[in-house]
Amino acid sequence: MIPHNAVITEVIQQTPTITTLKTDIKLEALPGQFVMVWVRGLDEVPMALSHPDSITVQRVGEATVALSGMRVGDSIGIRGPFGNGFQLKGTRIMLIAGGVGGAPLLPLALLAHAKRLDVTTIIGARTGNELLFEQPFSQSGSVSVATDDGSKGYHGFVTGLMDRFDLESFDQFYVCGPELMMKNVLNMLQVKGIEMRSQLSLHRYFKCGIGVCGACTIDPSGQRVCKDGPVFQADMLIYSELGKYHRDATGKKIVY
Amino acid sequence: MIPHNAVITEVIQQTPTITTLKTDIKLEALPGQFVMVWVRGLDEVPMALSHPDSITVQRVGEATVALSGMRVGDSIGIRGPFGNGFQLKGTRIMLIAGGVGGAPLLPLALLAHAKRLDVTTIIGARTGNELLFEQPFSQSGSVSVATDDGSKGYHGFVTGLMDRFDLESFDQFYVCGPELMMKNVLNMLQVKGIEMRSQLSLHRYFKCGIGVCGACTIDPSGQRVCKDGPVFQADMLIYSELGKYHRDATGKKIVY
Amino acid sequence: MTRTDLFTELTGLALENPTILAAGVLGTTGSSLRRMADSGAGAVVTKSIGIEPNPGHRNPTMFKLECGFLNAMGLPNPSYKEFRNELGIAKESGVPVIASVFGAHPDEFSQIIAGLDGADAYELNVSCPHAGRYGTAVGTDPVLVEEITRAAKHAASVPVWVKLTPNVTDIVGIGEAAQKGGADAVVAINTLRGMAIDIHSGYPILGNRFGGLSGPAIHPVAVKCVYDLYQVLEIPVIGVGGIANYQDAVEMMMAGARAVQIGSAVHDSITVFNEVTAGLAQYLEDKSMVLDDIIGLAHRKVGL
Amino acid sequence: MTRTDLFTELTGLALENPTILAAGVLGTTGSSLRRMADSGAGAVVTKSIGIEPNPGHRNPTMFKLECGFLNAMGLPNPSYKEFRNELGIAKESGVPVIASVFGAHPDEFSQIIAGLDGADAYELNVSCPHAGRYGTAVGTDPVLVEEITRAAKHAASVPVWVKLTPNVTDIVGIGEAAQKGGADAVVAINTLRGMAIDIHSGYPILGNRFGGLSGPAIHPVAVKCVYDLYQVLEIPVIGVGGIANYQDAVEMMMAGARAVQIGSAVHDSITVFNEVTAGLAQYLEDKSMVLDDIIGLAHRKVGL
Ligand SMILES: Cc1cc2nc3c(=O)[nH]c(=O)nc-3n(C[C@H](O)[C@H](O)[C@H](O)COP(=O)(O)OP(=O)(O)OC[C@H]3O[C@@H](n4cnc5c(N)ncnc54)[C@H](O)[C@@H]3O)c2cc1C
Ligand SMILES: Cc1cc2nc3c(=O)[nH]c(=O)nc-3n(C[C@H](O)[C@H](O)[C@H](O)COP(=O)(O)OP(=O)(O)OC[C@H]3O[C@@H](n4cnc5c(N)ncnc54)[C@H](O)[C@@H]3O)c2cc1C
Ligand SMILES: Cc1cc2nc3c(=O)[nH]c(=O)nc-3n(C[C@H](O)[C@H](O)[C@H](O)COP(=O)(O)O)c2cc1C
Ligand SMILES: Cc1cc2nc3c(=O)[nH]c(=O)nc-3n(C[C@H](O)[C@H](O)[C@H](O)COP(=O)(O)O)c2cc1C
Ligand code: FES
Ligand code: FES
Repeated sequence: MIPHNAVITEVIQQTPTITTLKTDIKLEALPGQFVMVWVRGLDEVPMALSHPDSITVQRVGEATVALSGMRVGDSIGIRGPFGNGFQLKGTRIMLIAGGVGGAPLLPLALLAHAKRLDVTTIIGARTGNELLFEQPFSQSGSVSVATDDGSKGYHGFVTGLMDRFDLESFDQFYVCGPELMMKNVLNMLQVKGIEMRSQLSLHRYFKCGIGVCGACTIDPSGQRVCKDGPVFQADMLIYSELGKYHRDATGKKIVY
Repeated sequence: MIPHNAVITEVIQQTPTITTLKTDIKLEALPGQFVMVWVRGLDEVPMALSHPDSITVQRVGEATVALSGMRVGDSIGIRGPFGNGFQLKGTRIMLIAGGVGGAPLLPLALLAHAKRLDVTTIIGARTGNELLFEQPFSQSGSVSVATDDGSKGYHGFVTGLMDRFDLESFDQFYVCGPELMMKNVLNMLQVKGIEMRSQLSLHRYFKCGIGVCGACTIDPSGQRVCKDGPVFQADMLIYSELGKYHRDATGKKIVY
Repeated sequence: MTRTDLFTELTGLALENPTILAAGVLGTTGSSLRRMADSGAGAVVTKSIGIEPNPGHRNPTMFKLECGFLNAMGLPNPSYKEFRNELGIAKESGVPVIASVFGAHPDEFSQIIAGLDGADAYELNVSCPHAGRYGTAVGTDPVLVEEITRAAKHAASVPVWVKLTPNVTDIVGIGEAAQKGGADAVVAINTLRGMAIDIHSGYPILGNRFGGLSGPAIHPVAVKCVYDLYQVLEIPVIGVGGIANYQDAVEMMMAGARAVQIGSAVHDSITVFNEVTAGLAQYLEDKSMVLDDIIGLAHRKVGL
Repeated sequence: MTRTDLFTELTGLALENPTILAAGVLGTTGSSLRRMADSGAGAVVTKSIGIEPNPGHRNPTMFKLECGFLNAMGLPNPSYKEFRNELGIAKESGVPVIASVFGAHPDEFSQIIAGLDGADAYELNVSCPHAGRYGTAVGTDPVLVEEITRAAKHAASVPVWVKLTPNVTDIVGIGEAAQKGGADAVVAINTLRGMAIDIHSGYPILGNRFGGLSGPAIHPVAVKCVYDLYQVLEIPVIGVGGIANYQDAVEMMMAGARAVQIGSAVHDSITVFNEVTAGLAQYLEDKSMVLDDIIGLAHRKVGL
């Protein structure tokens, strides 16, 4: 598929570093699927769909700075949706979102709520004004927040906050956030022997985004994050490179 | 479409020069549609489907001699069905078949009969034992035959035989046979002012068979016999090259 | 926006719109060419015409693949003497009629052009990939292409276009040779060498064994060739290869084509010229642009 | 018929079946290569590896078209030093692992081969159409191809395959140069030059502007190249280009390929190797034939 032309219809400043771009292209996608977003003349980067017509971008480098500076009427190229997406399981679920990791989890929360599941969301951020989607998540169930600096909610990491819940009572955990956070969550679930109830959405360097080039494959399974993922169950990740290293655009390992 | 492999399952000698080949490939086709029949290593020629799984071949040159010599288990390549086919109209119809022209008309007779139309068939041939499909046509309605040499039925051309019918009482005429015969039939209908009730299936030299190369176009309309035809209504043919000339493989006009 | 906004001046010819029937497609007779003009082509190119009558290769001569078409017609034509009359009929259409001609050496091109007068332009087919000593056999040699072009220009009193083959290491070098020889435009591309084999029997399917690939499969190759030619040549580039809708045409023009030719797409729609023209007009209106804005736009976007 | 009837000896390597993972496709890491072997590939070729770490071109680097794929990865690789470890992991799979290598001149090829020891064979990428002074820049020059092949053969103690570009006037001439240089096999074809332009903006879509066309679109071109190479060369030809099912593989082998490589088709099915292998085995059983019967069959049918 060549990129669709998506014209930006609304720009929403979510946090000081995170912006949502609504476009005139609505994609039928599963929660957790992503699109390749082409900033013409610059780069193309993967982004989760935070809504069938929206992406939610955290400013980190050239492409995301350009995206964050876009205005209504500007346009981007969009290929997708790609990847597998999350699967709803059970009746009581917990979503754990770190930073911009809330983007793929929001549509999941909405879907789970529509299906009358019992949804608990834990949102973590560096600081209070960086908490993403606290209000929309709260429409689908209860929300607890954690900040590294304690400026809002629980002071500390999401894992500390999770400890306050009866984790065994949840049927499934959905996790997206910084890799080391995800690794910690997975470890914690593993300690309790319930790691198989988790689905984690990974980030790796994407080139093709469609499962051909091999840039995004993870060790030791050789699974492609862009096509077999980005969402994996714990079994694919426990004895994996997760939290140990990833690869840059050359294919070289970068240790965390 | 690349050619289907069609294995011959039955060979039926229809007349001294005409053979039906049944194959293991059954095509959903309209009566009057044709296929391109590939005799591997030799040539590919157009042939009407005389039945969804059959072609009926008159021996005239290299390819048709090879086809006529095929035995059960031999195979040919088949592309199609192509072209437009006949359209059933009205309740009382006449089919006029000259020589191997009976091939595309037979499935039409069967369909018309199944739809309870009143079918009259006129079959013409050079001589009695060259009359094609007399028996199968008679299962769909009445059949009259004409032979050039008078060895069976009416002595003379099909037009002479047609004269014995109340032609105005027919809603539609379906004609396939040698070009000059078709031209005569058309003239005769024209004299009676009912030429617009006729559908004629033309033969022209086909190369691509799919409406691209232009080998089979007729003057002055530029209609493609292989795609816009092979069946035409009288309006496309009255002021046309029909009966005057056709073109050979080089595109040169060959006057009749 | 009305049709006239698609008016295109091309090597001095006046085209109502920039879509042209490609050589060898529904161009065997005058009436077929006229029909294509009636279905919206801004100009029409004839079947490639040679000196002697030629029945072409044995059937199968063409078939559809999953993503395109293979053909090895083998340059069937009734000779230029016989074709003269068809040209006259084609010209009744009112649109420019371009005679495609082929030969093995410069003299043959001159002879045909002299004998087939009355065309509004000539297109030199030095690019057919399945025609023995014709076509690609000459079109891969820049020296020969230059000589042929010069001879044709000498023989013709109207514009001469040179149709290029993509089956070369460096299509731009061949385009430059044509330009040096005096070509008024280049046309890119002819078909790509290709073949298909019947797996039931092992026989190559085409009567000629191999042939030329056309249709959607070759569109990205054609766009790249046009892009490269536009970058270097001063004469106009006419884009052809896999154009089936207005989007394909816009893309080709953004690569640098001043006009486009359409061949295989008549398979799916005989009115493709009208469709492309209507789509193009609407596109320009929606974008508030004119044709000149899109021709070569891809070069301007990335900084030539 | 069991799988072992597909056993293929290829330049001295023992392949359980004649399907091979093509270079640059899911070949970035050892574990990815191992996964492809596990999904049925008879051998695997790595991503093309060079001397220095290279991030490749800017995104977009690849996308799907109606009938194929365009890519301009730009030979991303972590350098041969870094890749050595991946090669070791790939070899755990048990199938032959072929290291694809690229360079700008003979010495670079020698250096990489010497440094990247342990491969079961080397495939020289002299054919990437979008890699500046690498790839096609060298692969269109028969003298350079011969020299590079000779240097590689000198450096390697295992077979050397040379991967050819179709973007030349005469691929057979390049194949002959490789053979003269001592190649154990040629691999045909790499991608066709192509490009696509975004009609909404005028920008070329690929970060590199143009790239290589792969997938179904190029299959007939690849078949023709393999057919021509088989006719002239004495060394085996490995066929690649648009193979997605066993029919495509049979066709390629009838054109003359001793084995086939599969790249883009992993997009639709990661288990394409198993599927092709199963289909091929069934085909041979149905026809009571063995692999050797179909290799080059199209030549025997028409009388070579
Ligand atoms: C499946 C998936 C979904 C994502 N969803 C979101 C989202 O919803 N919102 C969001 O803000 N971010 C998301 N990201 C991360 C986002 O793609 C990167 O932040 C972005 O690519 C950075 O590009 P840059 O040019 O701004 O930064 P750069 O300065 O180019 O790079 C900064 C870092 O971003 C990452 N990055 C750069 N290019 C790529 C690439 N092509 N593929 C993957 N990572 C890259 C690398 O880790 C790099 O070190 C997602 C990533 C993946 C893989
Ligand atoms: C739409 C259509 C349907 C037909 N249906 C039948 C049918 O059901 N049964 C049947 O016996 N015949 C049919 N024909 C005629 C049949 O195609 C020719 O008899 C056959 O092509 C002769 O080939 P040959 O090699 O035996 O003869 P040749 O010696 O090659 O030629 C003899 C004559 O056959 C005709 N012919 C040859 N090649 C072609 C070609 N590629 N396309 C068209 N005509 C050709 C020409 O008039 C030629 O002069 C049909 C033709 C058309 C156009
Ligand atoms: C059936 C057929 C016949 C052709 N004959 C000629 C020809 O006679 N002369 C020529 O220059 N090109 C010929 N071509 C090439 C086309 O003019 C055109 O360059 C090519 O098909 C690519 O365009 P398309 O993809 O729109 O078909 C022929 C193509 C086809 C499909
Ligand atoms: C994403 C991608 C990356 C490629 N990288 C390389 C490469 O590094 N080296 C190489 O020789 N060929 C490379 N190729 C070419 C393939 O190996 C193969 O020759 C080509 O894609 C045609 O085969 P296919 O149609 O099966 O994909 C690449 C192709 C693709 C699609
Ligand atoms: S990014 Fe190419 S395979 Fe995942
Ligand atoms: S045979 Fe080619 S257009 Fe009819």
